[in-house]
Amino acid sequence: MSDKKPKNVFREGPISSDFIGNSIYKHQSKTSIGAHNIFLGQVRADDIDGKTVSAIEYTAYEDMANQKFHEIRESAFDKFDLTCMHIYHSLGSVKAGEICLFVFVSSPRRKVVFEALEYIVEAIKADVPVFGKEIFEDETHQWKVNS
Amino acid sequence: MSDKKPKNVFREGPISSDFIGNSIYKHQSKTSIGAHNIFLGQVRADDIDGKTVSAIEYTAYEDMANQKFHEIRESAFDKFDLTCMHIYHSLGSVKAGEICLFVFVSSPRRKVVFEALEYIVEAIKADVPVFGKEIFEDETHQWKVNS
Amino acid sequence: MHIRIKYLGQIVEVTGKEEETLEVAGGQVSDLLDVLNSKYNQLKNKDFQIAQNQELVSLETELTGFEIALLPPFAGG
Amino acid sequence: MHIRIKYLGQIVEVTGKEEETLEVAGGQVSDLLDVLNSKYNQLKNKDFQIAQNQELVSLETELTGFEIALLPPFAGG
Repeated sequence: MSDKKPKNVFREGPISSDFIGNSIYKHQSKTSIGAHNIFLGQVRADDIDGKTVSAIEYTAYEDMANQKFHEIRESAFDKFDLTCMHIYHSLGSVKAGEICLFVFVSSPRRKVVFEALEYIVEAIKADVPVFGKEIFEDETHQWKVNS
Repeated sequence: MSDKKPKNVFREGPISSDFIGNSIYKHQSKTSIGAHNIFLGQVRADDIDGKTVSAIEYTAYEDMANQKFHEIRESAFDKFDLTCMHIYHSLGSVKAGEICLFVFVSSPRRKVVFEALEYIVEAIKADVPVFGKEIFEDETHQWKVNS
Repeated sequence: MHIRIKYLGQIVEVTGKEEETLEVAGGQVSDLLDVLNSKYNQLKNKDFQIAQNQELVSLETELTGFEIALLPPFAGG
Repeated sequence: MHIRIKYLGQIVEVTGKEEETLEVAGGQVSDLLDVLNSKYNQLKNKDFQIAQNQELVSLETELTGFEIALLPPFAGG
Protein backbone atom coordinates (compact mmCIF):
# COMPACT_ATOMS: atom_id res chain seq x y z
CA MET A 1 0.00 0.00 0.00
CA SER A 2 3.01 2.22 0.32
CA ASP A 3 6.65 1.81 -0.51
CA LYS A 4 7.73 3.26 2.83
CA LYS A 5 9.87 0.84 4.76
CA PRO A 6 8.17 -0.73 7.80
CA LYS A 7 9.35 0.67 11.13
CA ASN A 8 10.40 -1.61 13.95
CA VAL A 9 7.42 -1.67 16.31
CA PHE A 10 9.11 -3.95 18.85
CA ARG A 11 10.75 -2.90 22.09
CA GLU A 12 12.70 -5.24 24.37
CA GLY A 13 10.83 -5.71 27.66
CA PRO A 14 7.89 -3.75 29.07
CA ILE A 15 6.78 -0.30 27.85
CA SER A 16 7.25 2.16 30.70
CA SER A 17 4.74 4.76 31.86
CA ASP A 18 7.53 7.35 31.42
CA PHE A 19 7.85 6.43 27.77
CA ILE A 20 4.08 6.86 27.34
CA GLY A 21 4.02 10.17 29.23
CA ASN A 22 6.89 11.45 27.12
CA SER A 23 5.16 10.37 23.93
CA ILE A 24 2.07 12.37 24.99
CA TYR A 25 4.30 15.36 25.80
CA LYS A 26 5.83 15.33 22.33
CA HIS A 27 2.38 15.79 20.78
CA GLN A 28 1.74 19.09 22.51
CA SER A 29 3.51 20.96 19.71
CA LYS A 30 0.99 19.58 17.20
CA THR A 31 -1.75 22.13 17.68
CA SER A 32 -4.09 20.81 14.99
CA ILE A 33 -4.80 17.82 17.28
CA GLY A 34 -8.01 17.98 19.33
CA ALA A 35 -8.27 14.37 20.52
CA HIS A 36 -5.88 11.59 21.45
CA ASN A 37 -6.89 8.00 22.15
CA ILE A 38 -4.48 5.54 23.72
CA PHE A 39 -4.80 1.79 24.15
CA LEU A 40 -2.53 -0.02 26.58
CA GLY A 41 -2.35 -3.80 26.88
CA GLN A 42 -1.25 -4.86 30.37
CA VAL A 43 -0.24 -8.39 31.39
CA ARG A 44 -2.86 -9.92 33.71
CA ALA A 45 -1.97 -12.15 36.66
CA ASP A 46 -4.61 -14.65 35.50
CA ASP A 47 -5.43 -17.56 37.73
CA ILE A 48 -5.53 -20.75 35.66
CA ASP A 49 -6.26 -24.07 37.43
CA GLY A 50 -4.90 -22.69 40.69
CA LYS A 51 -1.70 -21.27 39.19
CA THR A 52 -1.05 -17.57 38.68
CA VAL A 53 0.53 -15.99 35.60
CA SER A 54 3.62 -14.04 36.68
CA ALA A 55 4.85 -12.90 33.25
CA ILE A 56 4.42 -13.34 29.51
CA GLU A 57 7.43 -13.99 27.29
CA TYR A 58 6.75 -12.52 23.87
CA THR A 59 8.35 -13.69 20.64
CA ALA A 60 7.43 -12.75 17.09
CA TYR A 61 8.04 -13.64 13.48
CA GLU A 62 9.59 -10.21 13.39
CA ASP A 63 9.90 -9.27 9.73
CA MET A 64 6.38 -10.42 8.90
CA ALA A 65 5.06 -8.80 12.09
CA ASN A 66 6.61 -5.43 11.24
CA GLN A 67 5.23 -5.74 7.71
CA LYS A 68 1.74 -6.43 9.14
CA PHE A 69 2.02 -3.49 11.56
CA HIS A 70 2.99 -1.37 8.57
CA GLU A 71 -0.03 -2.54 6.55
CA ILE A 72 -2.34 -1.86 9.51
CA ARG A 73 -0.83 1.60 9.85
CA GLU A 74 -1.24 2.43 6.14
CA SER A 75 -4.76 1.08 6.10
CA ALA A 76 -5.74 3.13 9.18
CA PHE A 77 -4.33 6.33 7.61
CA ASP A 78 -6.38 5.55 4.47
CA LYS A 79 -9.61 4.97 6.39
CA PHE A 80 -9.42 7.66 9.06
CA ASP A 81 -8.43 11.33 9.20
CA LEU A 82 -5.53 10.81 11.60
CA THR A 83 -2.81 13.32 12.40
CA CYS A 84 -0.51 10.68 13.89
CA MET A 85 -0.36 7.06 14.93
CA HIS A 86 2.20 5.17 16.99
CA ILE A 87 2.38 1.47 17.81
CA TYR A 88 4.83 -0.24 20.17
CA HIS A 89 4.85 -3.91 21.19
CA SER A 90 7.08 -5.68 23.68
CA LEU A 91 9.33 -8.64 23.01
CA GLY A 92 10.85 -10.77 25.77
CA SER A 93 9.59 -10.93 29.32
CA VAL A 94 6.80 -8.61 30.53
CA LYS A 95 5.69 -9.14 34.13
CA ALA A 96 2.09 -9.09 35.35
CA GLY A 97 1.04 -5.45 35.70
CA GLU A 98 3.49 -4.24 33.07
CA ILE A 99 2.51 -2.88 29.66
CA CYS A 100 3.15 -4.89 26.48
CA LEU A 101 1.21 -2.91 23.85
CA PHE A 102 0.91 0.85 23.35
CA VAL A 103 -1.23 2.21 20.52
CA PHE A 104 -1.61 5.99 20.24
CA VAL A 105 -3.80 7.81 17.67
CA SER A 106 -4.46 11.53 17.31
CA SER A 107 -6.85 13.55 15.17
CA PRO A 108 -8.46 16.97 15.03
CA ARG A 109 -11.80 15.31 16.05
CA ARG A 110 -12.77 12.74 18.67
CA LYS A 111 -15.12 10.47 16.67
CA VAL A 112 -12.23 9.54 14.42
CA VAL A 113 -9.88 8.46 17.19
CA PHE A 114 -12.41 6.07 18.76
CA GLU A 115 -13.06 4.27 15.48
CA ALA A 116 -9.43 4.22 14.44
CA LEU A 117 -8.05 2.92 17.73
CA GLU A 118 -10.45 -0.02 17.93
CA TYR A 119 -9.79 -0.87 14.29
CA ILE A 120 -6.03 -0.88 14.84
CA VAL A 121 -6.08 -2.89 18.07
CA GLU A 122 -8.39 -5.56 16.62
CA ALA A 123 -6.20 -5.83 13.52
CA ILE A 124 -3.08 -6.23 15.66
CA LYS A 125 -4.71 -9.01 17.68
CA ALA A 126 -5.91 -10.82 14.53
CA ASP A 127 -3.17 -10.34 11.97
CA VAL A 128 0.23 -9.91 13.60
CA PRO A 129 2.36 -13.02 14.26
CA VAL A 130 3.27 -12.43 17.90
CA PHE A 131 3.39 -15.30 20.37
CA GLY A 132 3.05 -15.25 24.15
CA LYS A 133 4.23 -17.83 26.66
CA GLU A 134 2.40 -17.35 29.95
CA ILE A 135 4.85 -18.16 32.74
CA PHE A 136 3.34 -19.32 36.04
CA GLU A 137 4.84 -18.66 39.44
CA ASP A 138 6.06 -22.30 39.61
CA GLU A 139 7.89 -21.75 36.28
CA THR A 140 5.59 -24.00 34.27
CA HIS A 141 3.96 -22.32 31.29
CA GLN A 142 1.13 -22.34 28.77
CA TRP A 143 0.76 -20.62 25.42
CA LYS A 144 -1.53 -17.62 25.21
CA VAL A 145 -4.16 -17.46 22.45
CA ASN A 146 -6.01 -14.25 21.56
CA SER A 147 -9.78 -14.36 21.89
CA MET B 1 -27.61 6.22 41.84
CA SER B 2 -25.23 6.05 44.76
CA ASP B 3 -24.87 7.95 47.98
CA LYS B 4 -21.13 8.33 47.55
CA LYS B 5 -20.11 11.98 47.52
CA PRO B 6 -19.04 13.31 44.11
CA LYS B 7 -15.29 13.82 43.73
CA ASN B 8 -13.87 17.05 42.40
CA VAL B 9 -12.98 16.31 38.79
CA PHE B 10 -11.57 19.77 38.12
CA ARG B 11 -7.92 20.77 38.07
CA GLU B 12 -6.64 24.31 37.73
CA GLY B 13 -4.86 24.78 34.39
CA PRO B 14 -3.70 22.13 31.90
CA ILE B 15 -3.29 18.43 32.69
CA SER B 16 0.38 17.55 32.34
CA SER B 17 1.81 14.53 30.53
CA ASP B 18 3.69 13.72 33.77
CA PHE B 19 0.40 13.51 35.65
CA ILE B 20 -0.95 11.14 32.99
CA GLY B 21 2.21 9.01 32.98
CA ASN B 22 2.11 8.77 36.75
CA SER B 23 -1.54 7.79 36.69
CA ILE B 24 -0.69 4.95 34.27
CA TYR B 25 2.19 3.90 36.54
CA LYS B 26 -0.10 3.64 39.57
CA HIS B 27 -2.24 1.05 37.75
CA GLN B 28 0.62 -1.41 37.36
CA SER B 29 -0.11 -2.87 40.79
CA LYS B 30 -3.64 -3.81 39.64
CA THR B 31 -2.84 -7.10 37.98
CA SER B 32 -6.41 -8.04 37.09
CA ILE B 33 -6.33 -5.28 34.45
CA GLY B 34 -5.66 -6.40 30.86
CA ALA B 35 -6.63 -3.27 28.94
CA HIS B 36 -6.51 0.47 29.52
CA ASN B 37 -8.09 3.07 27.26
CA ILE B 38 -7.30 6.76 27.61
CA PHE B 39 -8.94 9.76 25.99
CA LEU B 40 -7.18 13.12 26.00
CA GLY B 41 -8.80 16.32 24.83
CA GLN B 42 -6.21 18.82 23.58
CA VAL B 43 -6.84 22.49 22.78
CA ARG B 44 -6.61 23.09 19.03
CA ALA B 45 -5.10 26.25 17.53
CA ASP B 46 -8.15 26.58 15.27
CA ASP B 47 -8.10 29.18 12.57
CA ILE B 48 -11.41 31.10 12.60
CA ASP B 49 -11.89 33.93 10.11
CA GLY B 50 -8.17 34.50 9.93
CA LYS B 51 -7.61 34.52 13.69
CA THR B 52 -5.93 31.70 15.57
CA VAL B 53 -7.08 30.29 18.92
CA SER B 54 -4.23 30.61 21.42
CA ALA B 55 -6.00 29.25 24.53
CA ILE B 56 -9.35 28.26 25.99
CA GLU B 57 -10.46 29.60 29.35
CA TYR B 58 -12.68 27.04 31.03
CA THR B 59 -15.32 27.81 33.62
CA ALA B 60 -17.99 25.50 35.03
CA TYR B 61 -21.12 25.41 37.12
CA GLU B 62 -18.93 23.40 39.44
CA ASP B 63 -21.29 21.68 41.87
CA MET B 64 -23.67 20.56 39.14
CA ALA B 65 -20.74 19.58 36.92
CA ASN B 66 -19.19 17.39 39.61
CA GLN B 67 -22.61 15.85 40.25
CA LYS B 68 -22.96 15.09 36.52
CA PHE B 69 -19.45 13.61 36.37
CA HIS B 70 -20.43 11.46 39.35
CA GLU B 71 -23.62 10.26 37.63
CA ILE B 72 -21.68 9.46 34.44
CA ARG B 73 -19.17 7.52 36.52
CA GLU B 74 -21.83 5.50 38.37
CA SER B 75 -23.70 4.81 35.17
CA ALA B 76 -20.53 3.61 33.41
CA PHE B 77 -19.70 1.26 36.30
CA ASP B 78 -23.26 -0.11 36.08
CA LYS B 79 -23.09 -0.69 32.32
CA PHE B 80 -19.52 -1.94 31.89
CA ASP B 81 -17.23 -4.36 33.74
CA LEU B 82 -14.64 -1.73 34.67
CA THR B 83 -11.84 -2.13 37.19
CA CYS B 84 -11.25 1.61 37.45
CA MET B 85 -12.20 4.91 35.93
CA HIS B 86 -10.69 8.38 36.35
CA ILE B 87 -11.84 11.70 34.92
CA TYR B 88 -10.02 15.04 35.14
CA HIS B 89 -11.07 18.32 33.50
CA SER B 90 -9.24 21.63 33.46
CA LEU B 91 -10.55 24.97 34.70
CA GLY B 92 -8.93 28.30 33.85
CA SER B 93 -6.60 28.85 30.95
CA VAL B 94 -5.35 25.97 28.79
CA LYS B 95 -3.12 26.94 25.88
CA ALA B 96 -3.28 25.45 22.38
CA GLY B 97 -1.48 22.07 22.47
CA GLU B 98 -2.19 21.55 26.17
CA ILE B 99 -4.54 18.91 27.56
CA CYS B 100 -7.90 19.89 29.10
CA LEU B 101 -9.61 16.49 29.52
CA PHE B 102 -8.19 13.16 30.70
CA VAL B 103 -10.47 10.11 30.87
CA PHE B 104 -8.91 6.77 31.86
CA VAL B 105 -10.75 3.43 32.00
CA SER B 106 -9.38 -0.03 32.78
CA SER B 107 -10.85 -3.52 32.60
CA PRO B 108 -9.74 -7.14 32.41
CA ARG B 109 -10.86 -7.17 28.72
CA ARG B 110 -10.38 -4.82 25.81
CA LYS B 111 -13.89 -4.78 24.26
CA VAL B 112 -15.22 -3.24 27.47
CA VAL B 113 -12.79 -0.32 27.57
CA PHE B 114 -13.56 0.79 24.00
CA GLU B 115 -17.30 0.92 24.64
CA ALA B 116 -16.97 2.47 28.07
CA LEU B 117 -14.56 5.23 27.07
CA GLU B 118 -16.66 6.44 24.15
CA TYR B 119 -19.81 6.36 26.31
CA ILE B 120 -18.12 8.44 29.03
CA VAL B 121 -16.58 11.02 26.70
CA GLU B 122 -19.85 11.55 24.79
CA ALA B 123 -21.75 11.94 28.08
CA ILE B 124 -19.22 14.49 29.33
CA LYS B 125 -19.55 16.53 26.14
CA ALA B 126 -23.37 16.43 26.26
CA ASP B 127 -24.28 16.64 29.94
CA VAL B 128 -21.66 18.50 31.95
CA PRO B 129 -22.02 22.28 32.35
CA VAL B 130 -18.52 23.39 31.38
CA PHE B 131 -17.98 26.54 29.31
CA GLY B 132 -15.04 27.47 27.11
CA LYS B 133 -13.96 30.90 25.96
CA GLU B 134 -11.68 30.62 22.93
CA ILE B 135 -9.07 33.35 23.20
CA PHE B 136 -7.51 34.53 19.94
CA GLU B 137 -3.98 35.80 19.57
CA ASP B 138 -5.28 39.40 19.34
CA GLU B 139 -7.07 38.88 22.72
CA THR B 140 -10.56 38.92 21.23
CA HIS B 141 -12.62 35.83 21.98
CA GLN B 142 -15.57 33.64 21.01
CA TRP B 143 -17.49 31.03 22.99
CA LYS B 144 -16.88 27.38 22.17
CA VAL B 145 -19.87 25.06 21.55
CA ASN B 146 -19.54 21.26 21.52
CA SER B 147 -20.55 19.54 18.29
CA MET C 1 -39.12 33.48 47.95
CA HIS C 2 -35.38 34.18 47.78
CA ILE C 3 -33.75 32.77 44.65
CA ARG C 4 -30.01 32.80 44.06
CA ILE C 5 -29.37 33.13 40.35
CA LYS C 6 -26.09 32.05 38.77
CA TYR C 7 -24.95 33.25 35.35
CA LEU C 8 -22.45 31.07 33.51
CA GLY C 9 -20.16 31.44 30.50
CA GLN C 10 -21.25 34.00 27.93
CA ILE C 11 -24.42 34.86 29.93
CA VAL C 12 -22.11 36.81 32.25
CA GLU C 13 -21.36 39.14 29.32
CA VAL C 14 -25.06 40.08 29.22
CA THR C 15 -25.71 40.38 32.95
CA GLY C 16 -22.34 41.82 33.93
CA LYS C 17 -22.33 39.65 37.07
CA GLU C 18 -21.87 36.01 38.00
CA GLU C 19 -24.69 35.83 40.50
CA GLU C 20 -27.36 37.74 42.34
CA THR C 21 -30.27 37.04 44.67
CA LEU C 22 -33.83 38.01 43.68
CA GLU C 23 -37.04 38.03 45.67
CA VAL C 24 -39.90 36.56 43.62
CA ALA C 25 -43.53 35.66 44.36
CA GLY C 26 -43.17 32.05 43.13
CA GLY C 27 -44.84 30.64 40.03
CA GLN C 28 -43.03 28.93 37.19
CA VAL C 29 -39.51 29.18 35.83
CA SER C 30 -40.97 31.20 32.93
CA ASP C 31 -42.13 33.86 35.41
CA LEU C 32 -38.61 34.30 36.70
CA LEU C 33 -37.32 34.39 33.15
CA ASP C 34 -39.74 37.24 32.34
CA VAL C 35 -38.22 39.21 35.19
CA LEU C 36 -34.69 38.52 33.94
CA ASN C 37 -35.56 39.35 30.33
CA SER C 38 -36.85 42.76 31.32
CA LYS C 39 -33.82 43.37 33.53
CA TYR C 40 -31.25 42.27 30.88
CA ASN C 41 -32.56 43.10 27.43
CA GLN C 42 -29.84 41.19 25.56
CA LEU C 43 -30.72 37.95 27.34
CA LYS C 44 -33.44 36.99 24.84
CA ASN C 45 -30.79 36.77 22.09
CA LYS C 46 -28.82 34.18 23.99
CA ASP C 47 -29.12 30.40 23.83
CA PHE C 48 -29.26 28.79 27.28
CA GLN C 49 -30.81 26.05 29.40
CA ILE C 50 -32.03 26.57 32.93
CA ALA C 51 -31.13 24.47 35.96
CA GLN C 52 -33.01 24.61 39.27
CA ASN C 53 -31.04 23.22 42.20
CA GLN C 54 -28.59 21.73 39.71
CA GLU C 55 -31.10 19.82 37.58
CA LEU C 56 -32.18 21.00 34.13
CA VAL C 57 -35.80 22.17 34.14
CA SER C 58 -38.37 23.39 31.62
CA LEU C 59 -40.11 26.76 31.55
CA GLU C 60 -43.22 25.15 33.05
CA THR C 61 -41.43 23.79 36.13
CA GLU C 62 -42.63 25.29 39.42
CA LEU C 63 -40.10 27.50 41.16
CA THR C 64 -39.02 25.87 44.41
CA GLY C 65 -36.44 28.39 45.48
CA PHE C 66 -32.78 28.04 46.39
CA GLU C 67 -30.74 28.18 43.17
CA ILE C 68 -31.40 28.83 39.48
CA ALA C 69 -28.59 28.78 36.90
CA LEU C 70 -28.56 30.01 33.30
CA LEU C 71 -26.37 27.62 31.31
CA PRO C 72 -25.23 28.46 27.76
CA PRO C 73 -24.16 25.63 25.40
CA PHE C 74 -21.76 23.17 27.01
CA ALA C 75 -18.17 23.07 25.79
CA GLY C 76 -16.42 20.53 28.02
CA GLY C 77 -13.47 18.47 26.83
CA MET D 1 14.94 -26.08 -3.97
CA HIS D 2 16.38 -24.75 -0.70
CA ILE D 3 13.69 -23.71 1.77
CA ARG D 4 14.45 -22.01 5.07
CA ILE D 5 11.84 -23.07 7.60
CA LYS D 6 11.09 -21.01 10.70
CA TYR D 7 9.34 -22.43 13.74
CA LEU D 8 7.59 -19.99 16.03
CA GLY D 9 6.12 -20.02 19.54
CA GLN D 10 5.00 -23.42 20.76
CA ILE D 11 6.01 -25.11 17.48
CA VAL D 12 9.60 -24.82 18.72
CA GLU D 13 8.67 -27.20 21.56
CA VAL D 14 7.86 -29.86 18.95
CA THR D 15 10.79 -29.31 16.59
CA GLY D 16 13.41 -28.46 19.21
CA LYS D 17 14.80 -25.76 16.94
CA GLU D 18 13.86 -22.30 15.70
CA GLU D 19 14.85 -22.82 12.10
CA GLU D 20 16.42 -25.15 9.59
CA THR D 21 16.99 -25.39 5.85
CA LEU D 22 15.54 -28.26 3.83
CA GLU D 23 16.11 -29.32 0.23
CA VAL D 24 12.80 -30.19 -1.45
CA ALA D 25 11.77 -31.09 -4.99
CA GLY D 26 9.06 -28.40 -5.21
CA GLY D 27 5.30 -29.06 -5.35
CA GLN D 28 2.76 -27.61 -2.95
CA VAL D 29 2.94 -26.41 0.64
CA SER D 30 1.20 -29.68 1.59
CA ASP D 31 4.14 -31.67 0.19
CA LEU D 32 6.54 -29.84 2.47
CA LEU D 33 4.14 -30.33 5.37
CA ASP D 34 4.18 -34.12 4.75
CA VAL D 35 7.95 -34.05 5.10
CA LEU D 36 7.73 -32.08 8.34
CA ASN D 37 4.98 -34.29 9.78
CA SER D 38 7.09 -37.39 9.29
CA LYS D 39 10.14 -35.69 10.76
CA TYR D 40 8.29 -34.28 13.83
CA ASN D 41 5.53 -36.63 14.81
CA GLN D 42 3.92 -34.29 17.37
CA LEU D 43 3.44 -31.60 14.73
CA LYS D 44 0.09 -32.95 13.58
CA ASN D 45 -1.37 -32.28 17.04
CA LYS D 46 -0.52 -28.60 16.83
CA ASP D 47 -2.65 -25.77 15.53
CA PHE D 48 -0.77 -23.48 13.13
CA GLN D 49 -0.96 -21.42 9.95
CA ILE D 50 1.73 -21.38 7.28
CA ALA D 51 3.39 -18.32 5.79
CA GLN D 52 5.50 -18.38 2.63
CA ASN D 53 7.78 -15.38 2.24
CA GLN D 54 5.83 -13.68 5.01
CA GLU D 55 2.35 -14.08 3.54
CA LEU D 56 -0.18 -16.60 4.84
CA VAL D 57 -0.74 -19.40 2.30
CA SER D 58 -2.98 -22.46 1.95
CA LEU D 59 -1.87 -26.08 1.63
CA GLU D 60 -2.50 -25.91 -2.12
CA THR D 61 -0.15 -22.98 -2.71
CA GLU D 62 2.84 -23.80 -4.91
CA LEU D 63 6.18 -23.76 -3.13
CA THR D 64 8.29 -20.92 -4.45
CA GLY D 65 11.27 -21.30 -2.18
CA PHE D 66 13.02 -18.88 0.19
CA GLU D 67 11.15 -18.93 3.53
CA ILE D 68 8.32 -20.91 5.10
CA ALA D 69 7.16 -20.22 8.67
CA LEU D 70 4.90 -22.29 10.93
CA LEU D 71 2.81 -19.85 12.97
CA PRO D 72 0.78 -21.03 15.98
CA PRO D 73 -2.19 -18.91 17.18
CA PHE D 74 -1.37 -15.21 17.51
CA ALA D 75 -1.22 -13.68 20.97
CA GLY D 76 -0.16 -10.08 20.45
CA GLY D 77 -1.20 -7.29 22.78
